[in-house]
Amino acid sequence: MKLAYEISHLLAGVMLVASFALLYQQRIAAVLNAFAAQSITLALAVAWAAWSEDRPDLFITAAIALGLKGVLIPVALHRTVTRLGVHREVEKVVGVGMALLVGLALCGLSQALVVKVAPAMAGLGRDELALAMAIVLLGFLMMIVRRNAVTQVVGFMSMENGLILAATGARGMPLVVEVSVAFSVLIALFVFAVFVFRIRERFDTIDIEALDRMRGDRR
Amino acid sequence: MTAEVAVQFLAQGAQMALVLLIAPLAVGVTRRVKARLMRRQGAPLLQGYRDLAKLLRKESVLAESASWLFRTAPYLIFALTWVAAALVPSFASGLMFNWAADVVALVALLGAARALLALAGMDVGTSFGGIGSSREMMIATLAEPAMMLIVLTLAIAAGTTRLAGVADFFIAEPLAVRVSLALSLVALVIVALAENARIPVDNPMTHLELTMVHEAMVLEYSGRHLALIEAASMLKLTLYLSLLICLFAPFGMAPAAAGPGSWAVGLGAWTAKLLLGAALLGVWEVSIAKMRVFRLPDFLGVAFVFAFIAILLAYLSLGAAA
Amino acid sequence: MVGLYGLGGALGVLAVAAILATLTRSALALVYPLCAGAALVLGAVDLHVLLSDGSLSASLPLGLPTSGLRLRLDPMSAFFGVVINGGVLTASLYGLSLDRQTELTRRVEPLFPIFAAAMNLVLIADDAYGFLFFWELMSLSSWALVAARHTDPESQRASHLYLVMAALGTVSLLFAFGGLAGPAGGYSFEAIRALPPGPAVAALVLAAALVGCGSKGGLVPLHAWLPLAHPAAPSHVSALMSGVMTKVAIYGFMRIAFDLLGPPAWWWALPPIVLGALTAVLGLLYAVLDRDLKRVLAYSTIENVGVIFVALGLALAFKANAFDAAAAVALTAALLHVLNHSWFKSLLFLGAGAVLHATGRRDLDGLGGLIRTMPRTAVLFLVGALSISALPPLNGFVSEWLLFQAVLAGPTLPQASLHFAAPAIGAMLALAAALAAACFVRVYGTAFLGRPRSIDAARAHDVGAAQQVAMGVLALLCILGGLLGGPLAAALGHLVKAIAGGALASGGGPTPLSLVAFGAGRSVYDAPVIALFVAIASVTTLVIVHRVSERRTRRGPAWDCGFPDPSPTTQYTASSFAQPLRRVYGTVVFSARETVIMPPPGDRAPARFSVALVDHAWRIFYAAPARAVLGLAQRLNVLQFLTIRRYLVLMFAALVILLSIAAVTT
Amino acid sequence: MIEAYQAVVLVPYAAAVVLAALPGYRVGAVGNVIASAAAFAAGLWLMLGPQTVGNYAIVDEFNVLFLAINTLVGFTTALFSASYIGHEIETGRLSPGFLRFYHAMFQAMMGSMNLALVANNIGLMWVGLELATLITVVMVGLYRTPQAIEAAWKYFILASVGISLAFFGTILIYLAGQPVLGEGLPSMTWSLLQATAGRMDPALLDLAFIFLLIGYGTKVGLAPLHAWLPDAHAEGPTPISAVLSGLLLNVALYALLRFKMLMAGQPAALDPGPIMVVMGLVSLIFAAFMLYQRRDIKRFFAYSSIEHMGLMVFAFGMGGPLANFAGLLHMAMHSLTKSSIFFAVGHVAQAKGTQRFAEIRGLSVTHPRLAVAFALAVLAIAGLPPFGVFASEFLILTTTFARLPWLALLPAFGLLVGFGALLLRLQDTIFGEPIGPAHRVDASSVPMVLHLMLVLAAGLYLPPLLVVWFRRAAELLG
Repeated sequence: MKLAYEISHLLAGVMLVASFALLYQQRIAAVLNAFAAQSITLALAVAWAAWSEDRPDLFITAAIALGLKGVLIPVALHRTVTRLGVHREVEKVVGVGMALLVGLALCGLSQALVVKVAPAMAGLGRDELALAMAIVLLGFLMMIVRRNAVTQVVGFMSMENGLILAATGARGMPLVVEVSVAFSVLIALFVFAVFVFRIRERFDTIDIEALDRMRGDRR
Repeated sequence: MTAEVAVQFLAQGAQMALVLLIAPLAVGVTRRVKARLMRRQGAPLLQGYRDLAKLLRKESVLAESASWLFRTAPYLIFALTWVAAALVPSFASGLMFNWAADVVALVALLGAARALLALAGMDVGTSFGGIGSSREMMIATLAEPAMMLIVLTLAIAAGTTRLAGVADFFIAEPLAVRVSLALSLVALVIVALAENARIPVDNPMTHLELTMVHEAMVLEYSGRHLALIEAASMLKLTLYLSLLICLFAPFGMAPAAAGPGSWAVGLGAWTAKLLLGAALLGVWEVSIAKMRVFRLPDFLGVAFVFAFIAILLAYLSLGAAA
Repeated sequence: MVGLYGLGGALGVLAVAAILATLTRSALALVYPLCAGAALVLGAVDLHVLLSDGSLSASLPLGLPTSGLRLRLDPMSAFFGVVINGGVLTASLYGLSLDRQTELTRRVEPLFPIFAAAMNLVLIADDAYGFLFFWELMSLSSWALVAARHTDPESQRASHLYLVMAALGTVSLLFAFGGLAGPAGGYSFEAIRALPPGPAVAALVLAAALVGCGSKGGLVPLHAWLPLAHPAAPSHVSALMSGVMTKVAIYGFMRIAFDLLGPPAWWWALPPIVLGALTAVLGLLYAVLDRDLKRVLAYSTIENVGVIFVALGLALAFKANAFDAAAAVALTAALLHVLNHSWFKSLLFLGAGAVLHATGRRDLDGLGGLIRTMPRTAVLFLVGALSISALPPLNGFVSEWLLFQAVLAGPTLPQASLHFAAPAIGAMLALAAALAAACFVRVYGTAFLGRPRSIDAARAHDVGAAQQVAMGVLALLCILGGLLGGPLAAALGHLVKAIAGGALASGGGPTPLSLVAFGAGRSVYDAPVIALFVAIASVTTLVIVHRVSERRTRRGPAWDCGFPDPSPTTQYTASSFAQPLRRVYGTVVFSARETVIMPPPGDRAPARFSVALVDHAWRIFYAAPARAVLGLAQRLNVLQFLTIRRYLVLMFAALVILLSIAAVTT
Repeated sequence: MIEAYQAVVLVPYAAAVVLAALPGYRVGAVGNVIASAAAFAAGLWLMLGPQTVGNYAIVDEFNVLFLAINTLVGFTTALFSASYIGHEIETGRLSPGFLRFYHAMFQAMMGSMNLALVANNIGLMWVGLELATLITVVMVGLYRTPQAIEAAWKYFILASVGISLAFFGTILIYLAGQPVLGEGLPSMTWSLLQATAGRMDPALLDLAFIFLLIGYGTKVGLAPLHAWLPDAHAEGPTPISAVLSGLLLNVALYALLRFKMLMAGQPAALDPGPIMVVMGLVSLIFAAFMLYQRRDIKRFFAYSSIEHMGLMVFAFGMGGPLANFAGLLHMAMHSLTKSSIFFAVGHVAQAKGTQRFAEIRGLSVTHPRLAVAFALAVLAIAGLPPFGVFASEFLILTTTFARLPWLALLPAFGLLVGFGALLLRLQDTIFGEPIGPAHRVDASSVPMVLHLMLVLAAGLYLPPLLVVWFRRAAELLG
């Protein structure tokens, strides 16, 4: 049991590291790889939970994580990037160093919040909860400090990785599989949108004319 | 009982007749004094009566644009002023008519007469009437607050606004009170000058359009109408003089419900005081010059300030606050 | 019981009238007759309740679940009901002979009955919800009436400002009733009377009530909408709004300050007195400088509301010190002035309507000589003008006289602030009275006297019979009210005693009809005797003069100062009449500046004269806030055009802030 | 035999499937109306029928009214869109195929919202709400103009993030419940959680509530999480705007309130009141100011929705029987009134062929009846009698002043500022000389009138049954 806990804890830690890697990367390709790594780790973590806690249904979630987010979507996004001719460089709003500092602060915040929870709490350990929360917050951070659609998608998906981690960690929580499926649908929509509506990397322009064209309220 | 009432009625009627009779004389006195001080011969004392008689006999010329209001106004103005004058106790304080209204109503009656005169001034539709009316009303807005404060002082002192009551009070009262009221006497004098269109507020003698106020309003009147207007203004002067007398020098006035005997005494005293007052007015008018219209706020402001200080003094000396 | 049926029936009739007028145009002719009938019934019931000192009450399962809709007609509401239904009656009479085919009337007539009904319902509402419900309904219907001339941008601006100010008033009344009802939410008036609030809450409630009712009554500085909105409506509606609706505001204040708020503390008196006096003087200064006939009347409404508030404040002060007699005098003054103002203000607005109808003009400088072209209206308007100028023996002076008596009793108040305020108040009221006289001499002199200043004025004609009847009734009431001040005050005895604790001393004057304050020894005003003596005096003079004098009268040209045949433009205009007053007061209050541009000698160019007035109240209390709101709106508008990422940043920030709050709180 | 509470969920879903299959949009429209009518019938039946608490479903005083309103507005909106959407095909903004899709999606959305309302399981509630959101995203993008797509995209991203945060909050609630109720379903069952909230870990509850507040608050449209709302309302089809403002916001707020009840059950936990008061006031005042610069009539009323959601959240934050009562009443009144306003806006848009204020003038001349209805609806939302919004605002302001006089100034200020803007726009649109075209309006005015009647009735008289429910729910809210 102890070992099981240690392993799942370790995997969660790896995922957090991957989140920081996402923030750190300079090139979109690298970002996508980092994300793939995180998703694969998630798959491992979920699978481990499924085996150690003997909840076979979780294997589905693991499979989804591996197949969809570990392989399919990264590849697809690689394609998009090349096909839409998006910049290879990640367009940052704040510098990497700054982003990492803020990420660190967020980890601290989630620690501080979880510490207040009584240790007697069953389900998953406080620190694992802290890790999951940190991953969610970092994903969110990723969405707002990176500027183009692809990186926003990636940020969202890593957020969702954190969610799945927490969900699987919460022992005996029903509907986890269904939810993970629902989320994958959501992500599919997301990516679909990126493809179909030609959401370019320059979507959030600050060019007034574009605003006038887009937002109905200025004409 | 009925005899009592009859006597009361007689007395009242006597007073109304009296003020009407003595008004032209008072004006005559003022004019005469002024003339003498100006080293002029001056008109005889009874000139006022003659003027009125002459005007009554003349035909009256109305402007084409004059309406019915122009013709009826003089009668109403005269009547209102006359009644107002009759309200002020002259030789006796207890006359029944004194009960009908207090000093607030008195001021209002004069206000009504003034408003009618101002309307009449605007009726013909010349520029002079307008000048006169607008200035007259402006002066009134300056004079009435001061008047109100004076009335307030009296009310604080005498505890009533009935003139007869005030007079009775001052007849009976020690001097201390009246000292504290000296200021409001000054204020009342100033107000009286303004209300009667006397120098320095207005010059009853001039007919230079741009400087006149009262005369401008009545410029279009002639004949009997003018006579009534003139009579009204004479009455008004008398009214204010006897108002001053009954408030600040009521000695000799017969108390309420006194017999005819003491009425006679009161009559003599009142007549003397009235004519003296008229003479003093004449002296005052020759001793200063007329003011520009827009100096008047300052002049009447003085009255306002004095009246206000008088109230504060009254608070202190009479302890009304307690 | 009959009374209740009467009320219900009459209100039902009003509802029916509104519905009919909305549904079919053929029914438009019915609206005003129905309104007049309903007003008659309502007024009768109110009068009966007032005189019999009784009360009617009913409770309906409507409104809020906490307290159903309670209705109660007690003497206080009955008195105001008499006032209101008198106004409604005459306004409907006036409306009878209006042209019914214009689009304007089609917009007006369905709303007129609703307006009338709403005002009546405010009076009989006996719980906070009902009161505010009908109060707001009243504002709403009158807003629609003001906006009826919908193509005129001016009246659009006016109606917008009006309803916004009304909403402000309603909100502060909400506060007032919230404070009265307390956290438990006892919204029925009984519940409120049962436990009056403590001093701190009472202060807040009083302030809120003053703002709420002041904004509807036009208390400075909440007045600015009134002179825009009241004139914008059709004249008989203006008469209702100015003559009557402002009284509903007075009623609201009385209901709260004298009834619901419990026994008064002396300092409650200060705000109404000070604001009232300020309002009285400012209102007339506005009026005396304005050139628009209807707007002048609206401004003078502001003045009268101020006077009433002063009287109410004095009543509060006396009541708090248990000076029952003085409180009775002040309160009677207030009530009588409410009554009188509703009469002469309605009369004047109807007269203004007649002038507008006959000449199509509201600007005084375009009128003149109407006394010849529309003689009947001229006479009736003269009565109104003299009454509102508080001149004896007309009704305006009765309440003015009582009010002055109350002020004269002011120095006896123990509180220093009050008895030093008394002279100042007295002086301001006297100033207001004198200004009123000046104002209406100016109005009447320029509009009705002199020579016509425009073709329209020259071609004017008297208005229809119904309109003349309506005005005639009001004029008659003004005269009777002036003569019978004593009996009227006596009729209010119950009400005054119930509210003020004391009543007016009656009798002791020379005649039973005389009006007496504080006993006959102190102050008496006997209008009938005065009037009689004036009448006798004038008649005798007339007779004598015609005896002794030459009867001959010649018509000749006016004295032209050597310039023959002066054109009407040489007359004194309203503006020139106001010039001395502007020089004396305007320079202080409105920082008025005159500029004269004289051409050099020998130059034929005309001299140019211009006056600049600054309405400081508007600048500070209206223009500035409006600018602030719009500016802020513009500034915030950036948030509509952020990028998605920035919106995510906002979201993230919210999350992190809340999380950190949770982190620091233990 | 399926229960009514199952019907309100299953009927729409089934209808969605059928409608997706049915050819021809007219048939679809009819089917849409029929299905919504059936759901409405079920909703009414729920109001009368017994209350149930099961593993997955709950029907209590709190949600039965929401279900009723939901199904009612769903029905009236179906009526409206049946007569409205046809016009869209004439103007060529939509193709029949899309219309089929539209009707199916409409039913699916209704079903999901009802699911969120009846769910007794916080996970299920989440699923329902999110499904409804995603469907509305698609509906908003229906016209596929650049603006529509941009609005949908913005809505999609913000909503998805909200979804994730709400889910995290749900997990935390589970974690809080687990030690008390044991593993598995029970610790996600709302009624059980509510019963045992007192024994849960306060710190966890705090965390959970914050995530839920942000997550569901995004859908409530609280500033600063509101950004998707105005554009989504402005660019989507008018019936969808009506449903968004009238229903979706309510359902989100409903979920939020369920969790507030949970917090109320654990005194040691953070008091959500002040947070909600602050967020409510921010939304209220911010939206009130935003009204002034609006040029698009639908976006204008979308901001007014934000304003009113702010007022409700403020009221619930104040708490106490009166304020909660007022909040619930305001919720009901707002959804009825605002949907009727959007119906009216739909009419106006058809009459003048534009959504822009600048091109709408003098309606009272060209379309008198429409002008009257529109004016009444706007005045109703502005809080004027004789409409129900007046009652709720009366209660909110009076009780707030009675408890915290100075705080009461803020909502009053916000409402006044908003009032000025509403009145300004109303006068501009209905008064003045008419300009631009004046087309015939062929959309049905029944729904609009019906809603106004209901709001009017509520302003005059609240049926005791409703009052009882409101009172009970208000007590639950603490």
